[in-house]
Amino acid sequence: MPMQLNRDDLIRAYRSMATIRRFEERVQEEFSKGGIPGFVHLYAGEEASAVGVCQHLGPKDYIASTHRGHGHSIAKGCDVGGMMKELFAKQGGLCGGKGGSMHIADLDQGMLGANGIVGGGPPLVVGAALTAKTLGNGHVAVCFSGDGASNQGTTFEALNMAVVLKLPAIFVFENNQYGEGTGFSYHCGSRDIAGRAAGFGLPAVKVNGDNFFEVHEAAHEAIERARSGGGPSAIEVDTCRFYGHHSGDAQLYRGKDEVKNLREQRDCLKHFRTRVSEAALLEADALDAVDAEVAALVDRAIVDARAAESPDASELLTHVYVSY
Amino acid sequence: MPMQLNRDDLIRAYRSMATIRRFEERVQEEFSKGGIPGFVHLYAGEEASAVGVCQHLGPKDYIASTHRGHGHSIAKGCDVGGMMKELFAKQGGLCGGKGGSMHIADLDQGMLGANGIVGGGPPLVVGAALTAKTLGNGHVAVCFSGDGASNQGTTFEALNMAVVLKLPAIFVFENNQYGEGTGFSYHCGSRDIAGRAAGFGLPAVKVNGDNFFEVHEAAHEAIERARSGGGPSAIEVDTCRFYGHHSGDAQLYRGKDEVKNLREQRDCLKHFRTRVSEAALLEADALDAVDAEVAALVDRAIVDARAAESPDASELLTHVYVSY
Amino acid sequence: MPLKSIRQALNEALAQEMRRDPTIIVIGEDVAGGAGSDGQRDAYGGVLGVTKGLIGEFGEARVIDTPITESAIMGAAAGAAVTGLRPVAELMFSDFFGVCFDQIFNQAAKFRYMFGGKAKTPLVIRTMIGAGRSAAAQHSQSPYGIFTAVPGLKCVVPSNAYDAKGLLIQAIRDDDPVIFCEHKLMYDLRAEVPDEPYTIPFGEANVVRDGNDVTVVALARMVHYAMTAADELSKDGIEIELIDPRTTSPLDEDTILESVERTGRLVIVDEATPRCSIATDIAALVADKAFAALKAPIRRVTAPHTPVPFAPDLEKLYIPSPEKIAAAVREVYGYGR
Amino acid sequence: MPLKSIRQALNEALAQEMRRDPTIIVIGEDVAGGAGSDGQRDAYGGVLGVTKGLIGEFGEARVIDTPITESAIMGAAAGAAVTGLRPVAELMFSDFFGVCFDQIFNQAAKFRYMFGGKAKTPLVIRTMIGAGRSAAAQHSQSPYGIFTAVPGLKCVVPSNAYDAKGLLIQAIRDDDPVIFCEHKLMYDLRAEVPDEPYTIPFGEANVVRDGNDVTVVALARMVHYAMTAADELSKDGIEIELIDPRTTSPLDEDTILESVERTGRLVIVDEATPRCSIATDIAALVADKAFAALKAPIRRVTAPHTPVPFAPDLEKLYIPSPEKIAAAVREVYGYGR
Ligand SMILES: Cc1ncc(C[n+]2csc(CCOP(=O)(O)OP(=O)(O)O)c2C)c(N)n1
Ligand SMILES: Cc1ncc(C[n+]2csc(CCOP(=O)(O)OP(=O)(O)O)c2C)c(N)n1
Ligand SMILES: [Mg+2]
Ligand SMILES: [Mg+2]
Repeated sequence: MPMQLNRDDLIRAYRSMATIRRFEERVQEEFSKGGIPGFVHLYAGEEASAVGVCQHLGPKDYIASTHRGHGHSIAKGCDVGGMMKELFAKQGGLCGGKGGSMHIADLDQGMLGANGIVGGGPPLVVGAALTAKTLGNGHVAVCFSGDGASNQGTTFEALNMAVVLKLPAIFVFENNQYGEGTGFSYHCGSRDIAGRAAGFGLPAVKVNGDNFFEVHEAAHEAIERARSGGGPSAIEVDTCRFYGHHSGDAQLYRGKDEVKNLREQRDCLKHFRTRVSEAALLEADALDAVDAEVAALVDRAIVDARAAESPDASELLTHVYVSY
Repeated sequence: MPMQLNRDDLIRAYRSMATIRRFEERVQEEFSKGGIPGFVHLYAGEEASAVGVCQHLGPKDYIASTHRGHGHSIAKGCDVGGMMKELFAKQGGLCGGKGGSMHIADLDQGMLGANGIVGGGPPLVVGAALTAKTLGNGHVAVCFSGDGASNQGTTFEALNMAVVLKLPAIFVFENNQYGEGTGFSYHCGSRDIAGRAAGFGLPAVKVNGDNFFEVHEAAHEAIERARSGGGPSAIEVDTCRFYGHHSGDAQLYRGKDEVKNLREQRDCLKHFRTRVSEAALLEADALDAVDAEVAALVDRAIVDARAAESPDASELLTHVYVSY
Repeated sequence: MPLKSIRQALNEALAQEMRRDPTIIVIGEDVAGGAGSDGQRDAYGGVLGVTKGLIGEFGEARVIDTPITESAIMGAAAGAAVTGLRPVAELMFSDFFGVCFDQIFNQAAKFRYMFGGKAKTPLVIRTMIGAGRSAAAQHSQSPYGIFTAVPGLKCVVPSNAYDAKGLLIQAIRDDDPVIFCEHKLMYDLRAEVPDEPYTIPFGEANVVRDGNDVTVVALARMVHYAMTAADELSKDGIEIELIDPRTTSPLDEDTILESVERTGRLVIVDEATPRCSIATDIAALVADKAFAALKAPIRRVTAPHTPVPFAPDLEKLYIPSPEKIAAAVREVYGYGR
Repeated sequence: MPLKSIRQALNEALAQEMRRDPTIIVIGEDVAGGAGSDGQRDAYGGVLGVTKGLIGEFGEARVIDTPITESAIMGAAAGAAVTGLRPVAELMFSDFFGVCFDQIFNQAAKFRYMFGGKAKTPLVIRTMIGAGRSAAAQHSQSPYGIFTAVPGLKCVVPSNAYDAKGLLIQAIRDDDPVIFCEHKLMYDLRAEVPDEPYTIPFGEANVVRDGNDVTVVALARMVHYAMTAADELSKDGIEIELIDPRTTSPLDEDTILESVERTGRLVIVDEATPRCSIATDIAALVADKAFAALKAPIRRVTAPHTPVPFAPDLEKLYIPSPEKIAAAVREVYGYGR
């Protein structure tokens, strides 16, 4: 499948993944230093999922994200500077500092928001897909959910509703094997998210999330089906997270060397690099250049975020209603 | 399978089904006359489901019912006189006239209540089954739900939870093809309740609800599995209702002659009669005797209910808390 | 002016607005009915017929029957609203909010604030409230106090057909999420309702009756009970000023405060249960902002702190009555004289 | 007496009660943690460690980790309670009530009434409330006003470790459904807590500080802010009587009313939003039953009618402060002098 992707596509994909990785690594550092308030949930390790899907989407296509929303935001085209300011609770943040990591959103980019409620996103995606269907504009709506969220009643309702209304919705289940500290093999009775979703009457596949190209291919199929009126699909992405559930998580539920092994054996960026070099599609230094470029971008975002002002006190009372 | 059932079992089963039928027919009459306040949802046509399942249950096994709860209550052994008084909102009603048809319950008989909330019962059955598992008393909990309720998030959550905790729970889906005035083929994306349930990781079968013996057999298997620690099961019962969604429903959503044909071709009581006579298990006059007996029972219940007193005014403020 | 029932007024408001704006959709359970059945489409038109006929004029694409799946319905409406539609979603009975409230109070109501003002969520949720139909504990509640408590949500509680039409059109045109509470016993209540579309602004109370002795604030069905009480009372020369807030969020504080400044006496009538309610909300408002004018204790005539009983005799005692209202007014009127 | 944190006090209460009564179970998300993983069991012991160690002593059969499925958790607890267990269910953050409230307010809380007194539902729901952690709009709310509004439900809002232990044990032994609200910023707050089990009856307020000038009613974290304000005020010779209701349902009306009868002045401090809240509830109570004694307007110091903002500076303004409390008391104290 790499064949379908020209050099620009590949660079674009790698840049997006590399930006996410760098973003999360630096956020982890800054969070530890205390510059970032609240809770942050890092996406490092799962980049191929967000990027493999969002590469097929335009700004007028919608995504709904989760509490682990940085990767989806970057993949969907949100401004890294505005994101970082938001995490730092500063003016110029995507939500003016009023949302933070758990509510980061950018409707102009079709990013309907991270969500503090597990299972909050799927019903909203039904709505975004309903808008697309009603307006007949050929847009689609993608819902990112975790394996834990796959057990939430709202998620199941959304699956059925999307099938009943034949909506252009794609449900992407990022199975990183954990809901907080509870393992997938325990919390999911069927031990099979895609299979369970298929029972709702929509095409559902499982892909290896370490492999950008597999995700990209499956997403392509599902999204094209949706655009052409073929209705909803589900994709289960087998992936892993490199950090804790949230920054600061002691991760006692992890096996010995689990994270070390994941980083060594299941790094989707490494996998991408190997794939494209072996296939002689991109040279190492082109990729290194991207790494350097995104490193500068993210580092600059942090400097700017640190320097930015906190929201004005008056902001406490604004934006509750359009009019009241 | 009739073989497994001795004469007494068969009489008991028929008496239970006939009681339900008679109860609902008379309630319909009384409701039309105005003696019964509020809303009533009649179970006539679905008797084989409640009875085929509850024949396997003792008073310490639990069931949770729906808004259409008269049949389940009678099948589980609730007193017909107390039930009728409850529907008439009188003293001596199972709930002292404070619950009515939609909340009829009798914990002493293991009947956890009809429920005004579609999808309200399944999570409660998870709890009743959890009690049985925790106390290790070999009891089981059965949840009756409709086809419409099968789409509710709470129902899906209950299925997964029952599998995860390996609970002695049985989920019986009474598919009468309608949720109010909305058809099954529209509201259930998979058009297959049992298949969708199976995707959650529990044994799920479909049975013909016109055939008491099929229900009885499937319920036997599922309940024995549950009692012996084998975990939850689901049963989809293909059935039909002879009346409207609620008494007074104009039923405009029904096809021409639909109800007439159902009553002629899908009457589970007729089917039972035919089966047992053909197999020479019971004589017609034995069954007629039961019909006469239950008719008297139900008619007496109505006379008594009419005659009974309304609850005392003081009852408005009682039973909110055990202590406050 | 033609007499129309609340049912007709609401139906007319929906039809007129849907003609005006193609982005308005109606979504809910049996809002038409008959989907996937062998019988008639539009078999119900809403369980109480409010949306009857809409599917005939606007089609299945804009009048959408759903499975029984309130979280998905409210989420679909919220998600559609924030992406360009103006959904009017139906929550058949307000008692069902417990299975879908997250999509209302954590999602739709908070988008704008959480997203720093970037979101607009023009969503209307129509829902049924009220006791008196022997519908028992799970089909008779009036949770508008809970809806009022939610920042970002607006709450409408009409008491007559004229207000119902104007407030529903306002709700549909409003750019914020609005929950619109319809009392199940009032659908057939008739009043003069203009044929043409009109709006009634939120946060403007209706002074149903002028009087200088006691201010009475009442909502929905209680407005009519209060009127009955008022007629009784005026025979004894007690003239109440009856205020119908019409919307509880925003609440027209000024009209209530001005009235109490004049009368010095306040009775609040509310069919909902008594704790942390709109009745306590208005009492607290007045005890703070009109204290100096108060000449008597603020009395609340409400349902008791109990579920709604099934038995008609008990339910009758549960609901505030004109007699109880009159008694409370007399007490407050007589206080300190 | 040994000093213990609220976390320790709650953990001790759970352990001691579970030893006493084998029908008590703990159920929720990551109440132990590590189920189905390669690492340690009891990896969390609750996201804030309150249930840590329980699985070690009582095992998986009584300390039950669940999927993320709040409706099934609350329903499981309600169904287990009505069939013979005494579940202590955890709703990790109270903000999540919107995905599971039906099982709480329509099922558990109404069983007894709907079933004519035949049901007993000894259920405890432990849940986290409160702003101040920059957890933003969906992890910082304090919806105890909504819980208080529900007939059939009891609501506990402890402010210190001593009360936390005694009230939790009472909640577990209580035969009615109880929602137990723990403020996320107070888990490390220490107080003297006896090692042996004890109960604190519901509906008995704690008079934290005696005074005759102004009555101040405050809950949870606000009790401590009110104490800070009290120290400031007493320097200026203003002595407040500080009342911590400890439970909002049942509410100790007498203690509040008796105090206001004496002081004639009332300020209510509540971290929750201002509409239809426990603050309005208490104000309405006093404006009705202690009107004659009132010498000043009843002031409420609460959060504004907004979602909880993420930015720490904004959040600080959102939460009532000792300064705002002191200012309100001064106003009320000075009124009419
Ligand atoms: C309704 C609800 N329940 C619980 C939580 C607490 N919580 C936040 S994230 C999380 C785990 C989610 O797991 P998963 O869906 O697999 O996503 P992941 O964190 O693995 O990306 C939990 C339990 C929540 N935020 N909302
Ligand atoms: C949460 C909720 N949503 C909607 C309703 C209104 N309602 C009552 S019964 C019913 C249809 C249920 O259909 P089904 O589950 O198939 O049961 P049946 O009536 O066919 O026995 C609906 C929509 C309700 N009571 N509760
Ligand atoms: Mg996960
Ligand atoms: Mg049905």
